[in-house]
Amino acid sequence: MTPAAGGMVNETKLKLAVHIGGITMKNPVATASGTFGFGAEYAPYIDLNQLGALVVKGITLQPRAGNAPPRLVETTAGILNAIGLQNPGVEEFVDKLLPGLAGYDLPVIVNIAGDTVQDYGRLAARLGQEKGVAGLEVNISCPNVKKGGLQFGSGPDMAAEVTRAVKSATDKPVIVKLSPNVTSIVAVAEKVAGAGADALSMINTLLGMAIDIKTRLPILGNVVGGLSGPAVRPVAVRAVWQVYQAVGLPIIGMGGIVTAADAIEFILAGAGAVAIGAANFVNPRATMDVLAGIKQYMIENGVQDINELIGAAHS
Amino acid sequence: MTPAAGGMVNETKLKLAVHIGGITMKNPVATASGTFGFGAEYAPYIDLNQLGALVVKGITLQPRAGNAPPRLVETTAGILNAIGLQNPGVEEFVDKLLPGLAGYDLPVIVNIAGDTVQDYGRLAARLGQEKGVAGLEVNISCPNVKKGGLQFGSGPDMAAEVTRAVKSATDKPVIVKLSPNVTSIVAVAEKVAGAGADALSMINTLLGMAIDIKTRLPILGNVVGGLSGPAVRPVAVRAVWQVYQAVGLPIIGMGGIVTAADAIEFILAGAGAVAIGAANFVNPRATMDVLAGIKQYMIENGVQDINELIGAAHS
Amino acid sequence: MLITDARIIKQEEILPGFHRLTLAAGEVAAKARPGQFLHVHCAADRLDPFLRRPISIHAVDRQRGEVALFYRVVGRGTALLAAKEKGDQLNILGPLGRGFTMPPGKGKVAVVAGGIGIAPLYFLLQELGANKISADVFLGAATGQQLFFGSEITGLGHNVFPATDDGTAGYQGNVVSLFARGPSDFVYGCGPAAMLQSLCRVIEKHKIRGEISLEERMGCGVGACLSCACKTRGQEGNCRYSRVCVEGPVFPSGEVVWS
Amino acid sequence: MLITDARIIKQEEILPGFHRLTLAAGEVAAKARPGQFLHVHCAADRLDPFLRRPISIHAVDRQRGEVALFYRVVGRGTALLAAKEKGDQLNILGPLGRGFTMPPGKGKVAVVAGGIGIAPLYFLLQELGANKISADVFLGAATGQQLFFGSEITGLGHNVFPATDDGTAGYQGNVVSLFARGPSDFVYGCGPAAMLQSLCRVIEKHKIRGEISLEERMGCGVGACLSCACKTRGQEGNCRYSRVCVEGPVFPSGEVVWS
Ligand SMILES: Cc1cc2nc3c(=O)[nH]c(=O)nc-3n(C[C@H](O)[C@H](O)[C@H](O)COP(=O)(O)OP(=O)(O)OC[C@H]3O[C@@H](n4cnc5c(N)ncnc54)[C@H](O)[C@@H]3O)c2cc1C
Ligand SMILES: Cc1cc2nc3c(=O)[nH]c(=O)nc-3n(C[C@H](O)[C@H](O)[C@H](O)COP(=O)(O)OP(=O)(O)OC[C@H]3O[C@@H](n4cnc5c(N)ncnc54)[C@H](O)[C@@H]3O)c2cc1C
Ligand SMILES: Cc1cc2nc3c(=O)[nH]c(=O)nc-3n(C[C@H](O)[C@H](O)[C@H](O)COP(=O)(O)O)c2cc1C
Ligand SMILES: Cc1cc2nc3c(=O)[nH]c(=O)nc-3n(C[C@H](O)[C@H](O)[C@H](O)COP(=O)(O)O)c2cc1C
Ligand code: FES
Ligand code: FES
Repeated sequence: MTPAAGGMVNETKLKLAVHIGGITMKNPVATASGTFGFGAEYAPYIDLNQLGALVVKGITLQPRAGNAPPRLVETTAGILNAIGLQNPGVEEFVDKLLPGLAGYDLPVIVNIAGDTVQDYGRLAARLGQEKGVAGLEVNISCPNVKKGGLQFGSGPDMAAEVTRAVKSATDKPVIVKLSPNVTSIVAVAEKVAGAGADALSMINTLLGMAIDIKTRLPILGNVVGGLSGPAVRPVAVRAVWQVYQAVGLPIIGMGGIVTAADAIEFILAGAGAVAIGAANFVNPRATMDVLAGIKQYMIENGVQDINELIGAAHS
Repeated sequence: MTPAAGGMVNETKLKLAVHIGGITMKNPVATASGTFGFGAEYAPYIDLNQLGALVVKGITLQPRAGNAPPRLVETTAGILNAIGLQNPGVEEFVDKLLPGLAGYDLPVIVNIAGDTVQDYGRLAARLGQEKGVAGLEVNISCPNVKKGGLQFGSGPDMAAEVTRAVKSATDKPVIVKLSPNVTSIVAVAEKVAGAGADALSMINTLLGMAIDIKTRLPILGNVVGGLSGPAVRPVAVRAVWQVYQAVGLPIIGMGGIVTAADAIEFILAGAGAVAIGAANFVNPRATMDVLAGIKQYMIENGVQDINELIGAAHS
Repeated sequence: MLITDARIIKQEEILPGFHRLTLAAGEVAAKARPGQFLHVHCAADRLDPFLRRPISIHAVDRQRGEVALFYRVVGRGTALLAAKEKGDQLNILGPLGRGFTMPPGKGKVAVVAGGIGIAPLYFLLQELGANKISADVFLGAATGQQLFFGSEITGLGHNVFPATDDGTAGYQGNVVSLFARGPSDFVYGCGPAAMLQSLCRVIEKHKIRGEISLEERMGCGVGACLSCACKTRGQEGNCRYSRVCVEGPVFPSGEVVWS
Repeated sequence: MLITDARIIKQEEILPGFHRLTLAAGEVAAKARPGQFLHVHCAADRLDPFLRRPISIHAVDRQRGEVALFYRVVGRGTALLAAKEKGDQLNILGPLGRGFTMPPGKGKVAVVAGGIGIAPLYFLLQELGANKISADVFLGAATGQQLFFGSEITGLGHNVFPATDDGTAGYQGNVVSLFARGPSDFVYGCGPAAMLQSLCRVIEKHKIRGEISLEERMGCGVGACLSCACKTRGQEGNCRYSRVCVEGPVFPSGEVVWS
């Protein structure tokens, strides 16, 4: 497809809304789970109402203490993290954190993780009762926990089983978050789609590690961690491209997005929405800057509706 | 293991030689296949005799034209390449290129790739006859060709089959080069070890892509390409770490090595030798600078023999 | 909680590798409390290094709307910071974190600084001085040259007790040992982890109270990423990971669980 | 084939976005042939951008041991290059590649430059001038302002024929059309791919000969990585990928296969 010839675009009428498996986002820019806390942390810096969606930190049935520090190490143009899903557990989340988000006009997507397939089902059932929850993002791809996590995301059948457990426990839209640490992300995506997922998000972090040559020991408390940030963007764009081509589900694309140009690359590859992760750490207004840049690109390139750009690089 | 207390090291007697599956390297610094041509290209910049080993560009049975350009695109702290195994074929390699290397005092390792398991066997048989070949590096992990390549590296059983075909066709040391684009690099490594590989090398490039937001099309002629350079180092170090822990074979570690500190990180993770890839493009003397830095580290840290450092981060 | 492009007014290399940087940042100066930090974008024009770097607020001049940082060059981020010049802009996030509290009673106040640990304590000493509280300041360093700001601290109305590892100035030995000779009622500390741990032991042994400022690798600096975990003990004695960037960097000495 | 840390003698912004950079690099000046290029490390202190950037040798002063580059700022690498100042060091690799050959006979010589394509051709014109060969130089640009070095080229003994897209100077229209009105016996060309392709068509149509300088994304610059592939036709008409960095950047016009 050749780009439109920068024509007539009515700036005030730009169509930015996108639909991700039953969730309507007023614009395609979301936050990536675990990088934006529960929203409040960034409320001093941006108007949360301007976000397309808020995806909160991964939630488990029971509270989790997380991994021993160090939990973060900077690598070349990226970061390795091994937080280990520290979170207050679903009950405290529902009691203390969710109500604070009720005042905002934006879909709240809750990222969930479990040790067992049953855990996922229970979390979905519990959160499915909450009006304040717009959808669930099923984290089957966390590389930083001993049990569960990545193990659910690396086998297509296991991924499908988790998806089914979640789907059968709730009517809320279910977004399954895929791991790049697999031989074929398409194979996992296909099975997950077959199991009833409403949408997919990708990528979670790449499994990596760093060693301190002075102490001669791994730096992270957890030894291995998850790589994210600009370094991984080409891998993430490829994942979105491949899955878009093979599977009909809407995709939330993420991995290394810093600028609007990066976000547009994901959208052209097939992402219906994008999520900003590590870039928030550097620029607390990253989501807003990306959104502004997307609008500018649309105006400059004569794109009235963002949906015209989704997957447009598949000629 | 705690580091030695920077003690008595006799600088002139530093022991740098390492043994990689029957190949003795006078020092642990090799070149990564495809990034150093056939050696001659860099002879104006460094004394090839100072290299631990020369690993040449991937060779196939028949000549290959390679992929349509663009074949390279820079990404954040990395590069995507999609050369497509352009090479003159094994016969021309043996006739025209190999003789030129006979004058150098260093092991020449030939990287081989095929469309079929039989191709690998034939290449091994043909190159096995050549005195100038110290060993074979079996490329079952090239993401840039339509047939073969990655397909052989992503299934443990297929990888083992290729390994057996090569081993039964030659007595030369066989190094199998693993792909990071798999769910479990350890599973592949174990099968390959079981099939008789003498050593392993890792990592080949990560599958990635980039899209031009102006043209709205993939940049590479081949659409997808292989990511390498500093961006991928944490993934590569993790791969070496995991495989070292699980498999007893010597490892040539690579992926994003630019400095001696990077190389030492790989050695501590378990690499018996390292290979320098994309960094050669930026600094044609990268191999020599890395080697000098390794020596300096050994002196400063009281390490007489480089072999003491191999895998030392596994406490 | 501001994002500011602050102009650099002064960049001084006090000793090789030790820099003091003064910024024009009126709002930050007005808001900042001792012990808080700024999350500094050392190289806003590049993606590598990627993250911001946490640096304590070292001194504040509210009248002039100036904020100073005192930092040691240890890696890429601080090297890039040191390369900045007067007139350059520096993007800062903050003031962030929970700072020091004022001493609870009328007892004797001590301040124990190890090396670059003086950075946040100096701002505290400014505030104590402004509140007419005079502290005993135990300044530890590797060598005499690195005993920073001794005369300025005296000028703020405090007593300085130097200690150096090599004995080139003051007491020869560990600054905590010097402090331990006659501990006060309330202690503030900042310095290397090992020093803080031994300081906490002294505090506990003498059943006094204190506050220490901790460091941990940071991502966001605003409490969102849970990177900067530090093990702490809650009211009921149960352990959990607190965020150095939000619950700290200053913690009551008794809360910190050393591993 | 040298790696040199060359000192920058001059950095001139000739027009916004168009820079001429002069380097002290005696050995390079002595070796360089017109059409060759340098592989420039625009930011040796960082890993992003990672790769070197190929830039043609624009002018050489062998007496003074100076080499000049002429470049347009189009992205990160060239922006970093433009930020460098007199006195800074620039790490360069080269001279690299196969340059232009001298005209084969006594026929009429033309030089066709599109935009920044004048960069390598200027050095060629210096050499032609030194060999007492006078060329017709067709200078194309978007607008009159961007017709660079016209008077210098006349000073070297050549005839300049300008063409601009907007007609603000010389012929209004495409520089290849201007050239096509009276083609010469031997042509040298450099410029955007589309322009070179149409130049090659004219060359073929008039059965004359020529050499053109191509661009392709480069990794190593020394022939090792096979990144810079360009489709060419061999003696026997068979196609293959040649390396722009070694077999080029200058190719006989008939060898290039356009897609
Ligand atoms: C709340 C807080 C306040 C601080 N205040 C000051 C201050 O006022 N002055 C000052 O000089 N420094 C201060 N620091 C430390 C400062 O943040 C680090 O020195 C700086 O981030 C190092 O960045 P770099 O890029 O120069 O080094 P890097 O290249 O990132 O690292 C250099 C070395 O330090 C290690 N390292 C880096 N960050 C940390 C960390 N957070 N914890 C442990 N090891 C680490 C690395 O592994 C490496 O060995 C503070 C830290 C925190 C958390
Ligand atoms: C042999 C040779 C000689 C050259 N001589 C000159 C010269 O004398 N003066 C001059 O101004 N330029 C010259 N160039 C072009 C110059 O190398 C590029 O403009 C430069 O690499 C761009 O780097 P950047 O980091 O500024 O841009 P980037 O950020 O890398 O890219 C900017 C834009 O240019 C595109 N791009 C980058 N490199 C290439 C490429 N090789 N081919 C096609 N598109 C590309 C990118 O996709 C992007 O759209 C030459 C190129 C070659 C191969
Ligand atoms: C500190 C940190 C914590 C994260 N926590 C979670 C999490 O709880 N659940 C999850 O699904 N992904 C988590 N992620 C992954 C991100 O949501 C995202 O997939 C990844 O970081 C890639 O995006 P980025 O490159 O923009 O950071 C975390 C990432 C980081 C950096
Ligand atoms: C341009 C280029 C060509 C390559 N060609 C080959 C090849 O022919 N065979 C192979 O096994 N690996 C090939 N590789 C992969 C490298 O050998 C190496 O595994 C990878 O680049 C990671 O190392 P680096 O990050 O240091 O570049 C190639 C890499 C690059 C960048
Ligand atoms: S640095 Fe992110 S929570 Fe503290
Ligand atoms: S750039 Fe590497 S072969 Fe030309």
